[in-house]
Amino acid sequence: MELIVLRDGEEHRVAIEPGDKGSVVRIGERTYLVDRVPTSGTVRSLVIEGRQFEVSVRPNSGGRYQVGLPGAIEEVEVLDPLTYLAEKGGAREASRGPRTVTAYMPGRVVALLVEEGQEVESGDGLVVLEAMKMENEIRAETAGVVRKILVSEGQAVEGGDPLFEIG
Amino acid sequence: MELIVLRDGEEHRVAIEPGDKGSVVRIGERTYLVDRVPTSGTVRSLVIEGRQFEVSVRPNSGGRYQVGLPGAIEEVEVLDPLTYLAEKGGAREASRGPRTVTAYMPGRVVALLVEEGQEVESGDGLVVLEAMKMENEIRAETAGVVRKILVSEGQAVEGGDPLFEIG
Amino acid sequence: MKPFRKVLVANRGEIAVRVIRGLRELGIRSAVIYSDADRQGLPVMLADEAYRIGPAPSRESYLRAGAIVELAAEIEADAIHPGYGFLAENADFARLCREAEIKFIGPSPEAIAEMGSKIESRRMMIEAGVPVVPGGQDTLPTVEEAAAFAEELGYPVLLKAIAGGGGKGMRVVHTAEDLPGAYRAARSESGASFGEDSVYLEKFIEQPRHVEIQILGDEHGRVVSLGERECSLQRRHQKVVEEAPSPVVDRELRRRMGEAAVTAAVAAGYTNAGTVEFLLDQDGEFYFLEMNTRLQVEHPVTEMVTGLDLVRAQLEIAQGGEIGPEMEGIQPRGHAIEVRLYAEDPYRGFVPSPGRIERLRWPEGPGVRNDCGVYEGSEVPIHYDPMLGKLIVWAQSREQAMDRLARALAEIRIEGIRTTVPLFAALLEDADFRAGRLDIGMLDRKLAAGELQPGHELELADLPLIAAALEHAERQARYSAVPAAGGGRRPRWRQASRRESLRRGPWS
Amino acid sequence: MKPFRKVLVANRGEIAVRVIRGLRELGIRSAVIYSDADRQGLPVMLADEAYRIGPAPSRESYLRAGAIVELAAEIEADAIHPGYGFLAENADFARLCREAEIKFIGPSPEAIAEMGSKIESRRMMIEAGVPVVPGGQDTLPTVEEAAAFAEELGYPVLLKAIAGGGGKGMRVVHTAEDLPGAYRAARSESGASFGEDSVYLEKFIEQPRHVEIQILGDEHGRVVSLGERECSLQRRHQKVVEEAPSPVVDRELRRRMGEAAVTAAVAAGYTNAGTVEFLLDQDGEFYFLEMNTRLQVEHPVTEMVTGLDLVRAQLEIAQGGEIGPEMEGIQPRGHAIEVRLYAEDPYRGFVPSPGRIERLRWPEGPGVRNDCGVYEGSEVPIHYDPMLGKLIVWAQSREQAMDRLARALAEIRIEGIRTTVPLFAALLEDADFRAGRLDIGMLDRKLAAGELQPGHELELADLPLIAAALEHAERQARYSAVPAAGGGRRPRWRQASRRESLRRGPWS
Repeated sequence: MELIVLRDGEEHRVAIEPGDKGSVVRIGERTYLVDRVPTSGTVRSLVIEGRQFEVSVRPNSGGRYQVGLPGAIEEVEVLDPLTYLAEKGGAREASRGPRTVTAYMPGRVVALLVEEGQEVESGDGLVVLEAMKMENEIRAETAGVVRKILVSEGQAVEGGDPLFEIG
Repeated sequence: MELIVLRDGEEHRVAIEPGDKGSVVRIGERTYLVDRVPTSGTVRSLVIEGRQFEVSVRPNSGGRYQVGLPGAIEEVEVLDPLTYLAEKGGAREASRGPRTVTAYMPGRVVALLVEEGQEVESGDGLVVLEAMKMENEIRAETAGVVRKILVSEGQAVEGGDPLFEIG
Repeated sequence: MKPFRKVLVANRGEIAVRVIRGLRELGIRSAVIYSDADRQGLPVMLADEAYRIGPAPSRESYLRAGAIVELAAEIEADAIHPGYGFLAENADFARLCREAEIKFIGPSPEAIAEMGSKIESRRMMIEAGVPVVPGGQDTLPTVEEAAAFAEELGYPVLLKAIAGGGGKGMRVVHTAEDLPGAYRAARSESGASFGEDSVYLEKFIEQPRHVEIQILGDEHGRVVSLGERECSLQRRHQKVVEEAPSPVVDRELRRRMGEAAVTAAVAAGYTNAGTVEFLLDQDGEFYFLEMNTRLQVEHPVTEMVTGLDLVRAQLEIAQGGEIGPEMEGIQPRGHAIEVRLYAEDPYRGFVPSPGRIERLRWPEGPGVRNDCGVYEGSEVPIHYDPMLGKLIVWAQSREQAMDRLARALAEIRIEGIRTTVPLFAALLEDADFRAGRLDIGMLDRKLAAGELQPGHELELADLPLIAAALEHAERQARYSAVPAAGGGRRPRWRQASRRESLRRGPWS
Repeated sequence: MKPFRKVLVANRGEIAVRVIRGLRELGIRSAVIYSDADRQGLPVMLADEAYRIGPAPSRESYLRAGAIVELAAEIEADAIHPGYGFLAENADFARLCREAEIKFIGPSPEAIAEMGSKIESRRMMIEAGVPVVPGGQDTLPTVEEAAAFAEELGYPVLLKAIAGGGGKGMRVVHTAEDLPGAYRAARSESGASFGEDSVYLEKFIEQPRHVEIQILGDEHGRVVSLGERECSLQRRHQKVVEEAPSPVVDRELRRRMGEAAVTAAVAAGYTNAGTVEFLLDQDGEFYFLEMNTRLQVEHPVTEMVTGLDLVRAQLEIAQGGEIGPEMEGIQPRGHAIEVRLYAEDPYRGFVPSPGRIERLRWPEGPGVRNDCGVYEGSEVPIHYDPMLGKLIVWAQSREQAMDRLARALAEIRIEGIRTTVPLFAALLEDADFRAGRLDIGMLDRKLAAGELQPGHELELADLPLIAAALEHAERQARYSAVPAAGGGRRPRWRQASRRESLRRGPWS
């Protein structure tokens, strides 16, 4: 099986062949013989030529996986090559449209710092969220114009909720 | 809702009425106001007039539930009253037929201590199972005649597997 | 004093769990309050009794002093343990308890009130002869007076606005030449900010450590010091890592700081567990900072090096027990380190990370203690302090304790929310931390300089790719078409249900 | 000796986990072997490297001495840690390691062999002046010789068959009058059972305690005693509960027993960690029983009262390290108790209970240590010892340690398999155990008398009924008919899937 794995914006071609002693996984020039067993819940033990790794793999929507490693959590996206090529074309299109800024934590909107139509620079504060007794500012990651404000002051939001469209 | 709960062979009539502050549960003369919330997996926290109990309730087949309590595990059976009455009639019938002796743990049959047709008393050894480096004798719980031997020496058995029919 | 049969724990999270454990070990029935956000919390699950106190916001639940005391009376609790935070240092609450004849497990309302006032407690300490940061809150109307006082104190000094706060109107002055300029700047900034331009002077303590002394006082007049804790590792004035003993406190300094702490506590008529916080400068001089009139978050490091159980001691003292002579002059044995596990994302500026804990594995084994208030599957609510709990290790030496902590951190798995675990792993590789070179600004400086970045170097860089790709492949296989069954991409479970219906027959 | 970079752990279960933790704390890479039954075991998940050694049966996996040494060489391990059991006391295995130039973490093959022979070790102890149970393995051909020797030893005495075993040909004799009859009976029973009727005499020790001394020997000739463990609580000669210190060993007896143990170890040229087991009679006399040439299951209680890390000590000694003077004359601090958690059903004659652990919650908090080899979701295999691991508590006194153990046992939840947890809860309410009145027959006697029945008294007798009935009602509601949808008893999920197909339309 051939797959594309996206990690930190980089794409990796990964080939998997099931075998007797585990799966043979090829990533670029590198080949790994992987003995993988589920242990409990989302946890798997991977033994790769003697080296043992305990990882937790949690599927999110759309082929994204959260991989829990010792001391870190990474998110990667797995796609089949055809879907990937199709999406890649679409994505270029999409990147020209407005981007949505989402809440990266649940909280309450304490203050809106911008208005619709306002131009913002990357790093400008957009909104102050209060969560767990602390106030946190959400800033613009790219420059643009605030197209739409989707929340109002005092409103409670969940992590992932859209807050603004900036384009 | 009216239910019959069987515990240690005794039957209890349990009536449940959902309410604002929890369910009202009546068992015989006793009434409890129960605030019950699931916490994680099979675990529930029951607050009954201030007293808090953390229990785990694991459904087995046929209305049987394993209830994990602090320091103990109990098994009870829950039936709706009509089913119970119907089964009660049938059960009387069934108790006249042969009973099946099952393995209450997985293991290997080391020695058969009885033959088909042999009469056994309650407490007589029937079979020696080896499990976890120790040998354990399974004994007859009631007197009767060994109708059928369902395993042979050397055979591996799982917990719950039938070993004998005694009638 | 009659022995307690039931105690109400007026708190939540890990400290409620800690107190419930202490109560159970003494055979005392535990009751706990909970807000709507905490009905499924670990304290409720471990307590003998649990009572709703209100909706999620603290003001409507854990801060309802009157309702809590009423509840205690209603359920016939003999005493209330306030934990830390919420009402723990609220003199009015302690007074309400006294009026309702419910024992407040802590000092008297008077001692709480006196120690709660910075000005009052500083005055009391000066009177009792406990060293405070030299200086005075008398205003200095002229630059000449300021210069004379600065000379008296010795440079460096700190100019502070009487009306001040938030660093405004504050100037560090290193030499006499710099004083006139700094004096003018401080006054004008202060005037502009607060409409009041009076300033005063304090000795400036350079890169001090935060070292605190745990004390215990019984109700028979005996007060003992149980040694120090080093709490210099703070992020924005919030303690993050604590240890005992301090890497720089020797037996003699411990004795002197302990005596000062006991003097402070005696001056306040203090009873039960308390902590006297000091700044310790680079020359080994220490200065009273404040007194915390309650059990501290970091009490376990003291427990682990002294072998004492401070919650047990609190309960025994509150029941009229006496402090035994074995607590006198106690010396630490081995070394303990505590790290506070916060639901914050150290990769993203420590933004809070509430949510459901999808996976939780604590470290176990030798020398590891887990004091936590959460479990796998529990929700970390948005309404309260983001501390999940604490991981504490003990070993024979500081070096071994750090090695053990690294091992324990490698065993921990918390998924679903982000935590400060990666920060601690990075800290254990920091040369200054390893060497015990700590001061209260160190952590903020290092973070500002981009150090301690929780960079994880994977032994196998491709691991996340391999793990995710195999997972994906397995899921594809599980749900993918079975070619013989018609060639479509029919998931296996749909096939199974089709077989099921075939077996039943269309007439079923 | 070069420092270890990688060590192969030749064991499974909790002891493999214990050693892996010790290796990680020292920064040494850990490799572990596993049988097919243990691929998903906790040791594999915590180790840096893992290698299959064979199918489930021990003989084909954990006992394959040659294959294990070959593997160690192949993966370039510097040393092998054998744990306990399996090959830990196998002199041939230690010899194979030596030949392959892989360090065996334990004593020399010669010391293992000598201490492995009951006759040889007894002879060696007598020579070294270590007290052994008085008596002799010389046969007593006449009743007169037997009577004379019995007089010399003092009654009560124990007649034993030279060819004996399993209690056959064994007689306790309390007075001189009873000797002739017992002598004849023992000879005839022995002859009938073994075809050899020679008998010998030993002093009979009435209701002794099992008290053992932990020793450490380095490779520079230094041996130290680290104090005693009380291990009298045994079921069928298998230890169940251990504690340190022993409730009856004072400083002087500890010194004497420690000296005897060190003498024993020196006589055997012993290195690394070892245990000298003694019988301690009611008069405070002690007798050498045997020496275990390995780390014991119960080593944590010694660790908790001495503050030492025995696995670390083993690794340091094996790397050529020296025992420091701080270990000399060490005295216990506080009290530690260990209970062994077996997958056995104490309600059903301790029948093994392998299977899947459906739920697992360890106790946490102050003074609690979990040394376990399983996790929630793991399978307890049928092939090995049923010990899941150990729960160890420490507190300032035995009384407090028992209270803490009771608290910890109340927090534990293990579901899916049966365990010995309820036995320990019952034991903690036993007056003899509470008072420390222990001997090696006590537990079997109490169990035979029907005491220590793990009867649980529920605070609310109706609790299981309430819990199960509410669960059932909820499930009924979840799957029950929605009257508006046709009146049938159609489970909601079927309804949902029907809606799903309607939404898609019949043409999809």
